[in-house]
Amino acid sequence: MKIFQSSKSFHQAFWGATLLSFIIALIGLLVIFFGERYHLRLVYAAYVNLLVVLGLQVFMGNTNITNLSHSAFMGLGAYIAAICVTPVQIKKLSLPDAPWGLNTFELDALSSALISLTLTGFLAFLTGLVIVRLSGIGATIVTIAILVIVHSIFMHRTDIFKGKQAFFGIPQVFDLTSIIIISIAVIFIARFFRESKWGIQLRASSDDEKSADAMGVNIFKLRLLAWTLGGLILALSGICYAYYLGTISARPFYFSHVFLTLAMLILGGMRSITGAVIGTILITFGLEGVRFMETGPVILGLKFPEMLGLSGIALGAVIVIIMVVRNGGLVGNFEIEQVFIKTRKKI
Amino acid sequence: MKLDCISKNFGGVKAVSQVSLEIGEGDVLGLIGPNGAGKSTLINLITGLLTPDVGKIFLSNLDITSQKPYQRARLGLARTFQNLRIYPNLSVGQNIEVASISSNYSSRTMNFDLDKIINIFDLEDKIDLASEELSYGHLRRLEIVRALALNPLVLLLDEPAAGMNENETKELSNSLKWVQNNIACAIIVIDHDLKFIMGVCDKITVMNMGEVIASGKPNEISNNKRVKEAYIGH
Amino acid sequence: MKPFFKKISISMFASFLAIPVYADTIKVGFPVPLTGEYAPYAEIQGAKCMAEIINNKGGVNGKKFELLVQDTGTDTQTAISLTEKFLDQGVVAIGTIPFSDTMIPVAQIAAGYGVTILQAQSTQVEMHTGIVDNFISNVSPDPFTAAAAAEYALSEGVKNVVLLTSDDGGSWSAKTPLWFGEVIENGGGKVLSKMNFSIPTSDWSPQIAEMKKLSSSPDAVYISSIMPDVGVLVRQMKAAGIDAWVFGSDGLDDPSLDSVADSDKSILDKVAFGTLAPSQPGSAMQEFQAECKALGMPVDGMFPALGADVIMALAYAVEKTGGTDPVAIREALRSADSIPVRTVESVSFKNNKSHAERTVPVIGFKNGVRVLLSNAIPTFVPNWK
Amino acid sequence: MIDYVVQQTLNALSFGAEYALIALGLAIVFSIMGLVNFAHGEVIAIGGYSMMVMAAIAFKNPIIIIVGAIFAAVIMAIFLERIAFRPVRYADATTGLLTAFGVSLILQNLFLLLVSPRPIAVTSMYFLDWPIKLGTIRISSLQIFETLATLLAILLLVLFLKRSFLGIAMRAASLDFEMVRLMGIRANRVIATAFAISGLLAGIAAIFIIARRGAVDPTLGFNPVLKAFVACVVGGFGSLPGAVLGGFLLGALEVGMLVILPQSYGGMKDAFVFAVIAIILVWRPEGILSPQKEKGDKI
Repeated sequence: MKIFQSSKSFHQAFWGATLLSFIIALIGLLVIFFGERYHLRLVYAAYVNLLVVLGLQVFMGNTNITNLSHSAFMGLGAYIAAICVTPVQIKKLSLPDAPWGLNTFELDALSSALISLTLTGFLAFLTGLVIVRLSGIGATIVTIAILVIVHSIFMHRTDIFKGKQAFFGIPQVFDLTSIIIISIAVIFIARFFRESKWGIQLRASSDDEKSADAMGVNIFKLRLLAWTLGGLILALSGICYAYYLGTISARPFYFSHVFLTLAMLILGGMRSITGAVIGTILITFGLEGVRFMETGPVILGLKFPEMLGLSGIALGAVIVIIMVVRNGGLVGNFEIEQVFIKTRKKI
Repeated sequence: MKLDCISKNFGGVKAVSQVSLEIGEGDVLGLIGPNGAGKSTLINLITGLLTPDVGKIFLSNLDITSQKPYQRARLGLARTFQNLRIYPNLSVGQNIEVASISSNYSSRTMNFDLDKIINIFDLEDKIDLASEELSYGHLRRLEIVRALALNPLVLLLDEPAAGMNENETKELSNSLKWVQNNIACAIIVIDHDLKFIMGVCDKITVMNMGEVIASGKPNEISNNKRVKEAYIGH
Repeated sequence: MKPFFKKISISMFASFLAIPVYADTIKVGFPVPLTGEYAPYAEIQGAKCMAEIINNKGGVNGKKFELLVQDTGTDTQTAISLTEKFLDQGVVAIGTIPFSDTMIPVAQIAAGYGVTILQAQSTQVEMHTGIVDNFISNVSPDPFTAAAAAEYALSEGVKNVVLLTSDDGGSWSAKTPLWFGEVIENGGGKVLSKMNFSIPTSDWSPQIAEMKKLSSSPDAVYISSIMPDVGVLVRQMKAAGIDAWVFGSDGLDDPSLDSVADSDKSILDKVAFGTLAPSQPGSAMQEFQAECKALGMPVDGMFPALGADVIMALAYAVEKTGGTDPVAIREALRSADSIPVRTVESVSFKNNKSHAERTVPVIGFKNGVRVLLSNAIPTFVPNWK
Repeated sequence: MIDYVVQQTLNALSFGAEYALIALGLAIVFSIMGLVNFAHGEVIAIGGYSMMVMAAIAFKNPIIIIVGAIFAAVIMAIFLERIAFRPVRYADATTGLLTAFGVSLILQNLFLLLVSPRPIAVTSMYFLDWPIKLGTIRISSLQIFETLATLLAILLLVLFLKRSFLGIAMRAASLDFEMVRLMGIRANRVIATAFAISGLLAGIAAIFIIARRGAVDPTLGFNPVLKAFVACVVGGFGSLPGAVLGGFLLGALEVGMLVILPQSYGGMKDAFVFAVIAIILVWRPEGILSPQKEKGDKI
């Protein structure tokens, strides 16, 4: 089966993904060699967010439908993998009342990840059947409903998910090197999807639904495909989160994380993979700076006041300014390879 | 393609009433009529954006009345839009690709060279531009090329010459002639520019108030009394 | 862990995050939520003030306290990376948010450095089940506050109780009511019903309608939740004509509860809560808050005030060991019979290793003013381990 | 048993009244300019904070406080329109929604920065709340006030939209904005009026919320608006009767879930409520009372 309609699409996708991978790997390597130990953790968290943003981009960027349920799918990925991989003796302690024998088995990390991807992907497919039938705001509402429902289940089936308490004892499987490799793989997947025949048709339908319909685009099927693929990437991000942190709870998979990652995608420009990557990098570094200011530091002998909430204000301001000034984000439709290969004059 | 007595009402108003048409490969049918005559509605009914209240639509003897627009497009019904509907965030080339991807889902083989058409319609050197950068005339052409990329059996052009100057209209006529001679498909053209229609069509159907009031060769139509009445008023 | 070369430190973040490092201080790391959902815990307020008080007196053995504070925004990942940062800067102890999803990974990382998590307000039972060894809580776990409240309730003749539970606050809001019920039943009382609620709840009328439907009217309702929700509950119960006690946990220990009595002085007469430290007028905590206010470092409420105890306990251990070796400090804390702190007279970690043995006060109201109803170590504590 | 049913029905009614009040504020803005104004919650919070400020500078007269809070909310709503929403007036719904989310985030954190992350007691509205005995049923005066205020607000709004020039212009604008502009009515005036009305409704909602909670905190408005938003959607986007219907339906659903669900599942109330919402949307993607659009041939 043909994935790309033209070899030009393939070349763009390939070189674009390669260049982004290079940047991503470079940042990772710089931190590995020059960073302090705690930087590794900050950067790992940033890579997890990058995966989330890419997963979000695959659906939002190609369909222009706002998704607010992404953190829920990340959470599902994290929990399912965690339940499978955590050793039995720890589960006896942490999940004494787990139903269906969940605390009586343990699997290796790879099988756990595969099970998590399969189940989350299946759930994404099922919810996708509903989402793709709705348009615009209606679809967004249902994504909010999904977020609330999943969070509610995490919170109240404490026998399985522990709610706000810690689900602990997940073995540490990944390190920074692993997530760099995974990030690169996902960049390729997302970029290839964008330039693939499905991606091009989907983007056409996001520009003009009626016209795409009249041009033979099966919008339902393609949206469902993008939604499910996005769900799989989000599940992967959750697995990466759990496999490094060792302890998870329902708390991180809710509105504040939704807005953080959404701001990352919007800032860079949701229609482009380059935008997704740039947005993640800018917000990650920017927030570190803002957080430093928040606590009232002394800079050049000058004592700044404590300004709690500054990071939230900054995040909100990023969203508003981008929406008002530059709807397509910083880069719009631009992809990184266009700096080098002059295939298009200006997009 | 055949339309069998199709009708559509909007809140009691008869937009299209008992229209039957038949058109075959190589035909160029002009569809004219005053504003509100139901021409665009008819096109929307044919392509599936609207469903008829009564009547059936056949394409190559296949009943497609209940097919969705994208299915009809894959079966070979291609169209352009009265108001331009180009994908602004895709390049010119990608705009065309959207349709040629769909044509891959069809079992019909492409009997013409798409690159040749791109050349004929003067888009070759603009293929990598953002579609927003094209001039109005080129956007109109892009819509036609995009529709042709579907490898159509029937090509429906909804006011292709609207907003064009005399020169551009002339070029468009020539391009359509080329299409007629080189691509095995039927063409239906809607336009207000009677000179343009008379020039490209070998058959014309006139609609008024949702009904077909006349049908025939261009010279027959221009002498038809009912047509004159419809245009000038009683 | 990958190799890293600290010395070649043109680090990418250095310009953002550098914190001046002074020699020979007692460094305590606080990767804490200054913003976000858990910002109200704010133990850092009390810790900062207490550090200032001790430093003003010349420090401990000539060493001054240096608190390394950075906001986590209530995010676990950030808390963990900041912990690692503070550990690399040589802290003797870490204080973090009182929730196990953060405390466990933070403790696991600190364990590698021999550093202890010394938490000012953590009542979560999960931390004491042996998952980590380097964790010490400055207060008693939830079963103790529940038991203290229940013992007082029994002494007031309470028999029939309704328990309001919620999963939104972890075991603190889900299990504490059940422990209260256990002590009540142990004392001959009866649990009439368990009802569920969510945090936040700003209208309790459906639950109150349920209470009125019960065959016999309750003498007391127990809830472990936060303000302003509980304030609404108290007022709506009164309005609905349910004349029952409202007992609660430390979540009620918020200055905004007192304002519920603004228009009706008697409305809080049958409200009481088992809490972490006495907070009525004239208590040590109130004195401490006044002292801090005078220093220009306001400490608002009990949770922030408890941060002072952490600093006092560390000061004791530093003095005892004569140094800042984190392992020695933990040993010193766990072997002491009695450690002087600020909110109560003293605490001891000798018997329990991971949480303080201290008196559990029950606070009530007279005419809208807080009074100390009882203050003892409860005699019957449900089995919670 | 009858008492219990009546009691819970009244509860559902007052829950619904609050949602309807807030949902109306969302719907009126949506109907005019297609904006899903998530920052509506912060307009409510402004009402709460202004009460806090007024109480602190020793305004004791409740009338002054009520009028002041409503005034503050109206000013805030108009201000937000001018500053944040005017630039995205003609953008698509998604852009508007995200802008509103951003504004909401900024305001919440400004409250946190300028006031406090913790709840601050505001007890000046307690006087609205006293028990009323109706036979064997006791209800709170607040529930009655709230339901009545909502009904009154709906009535006045209907009168305004039907009788006043500006109201008629607004109704026309919700059908076809361009036409109203062509008639020479300034778009700014119509939209500012819509925001002012939404601010007014938010101010009224703020009074009842504060009267019950007795405290204000930065996220005061977020949850109610999330629910009201859902109510709006269920009722039908931009349909004012739909917003009211959706609000009361949601109130009934919430209380119903608390009553019907076994206590061990009580915590899952939100999950069930949102699942029902999702099902309604799948059944009727445009909401229950959505204005049916005439599909012409201008596709």
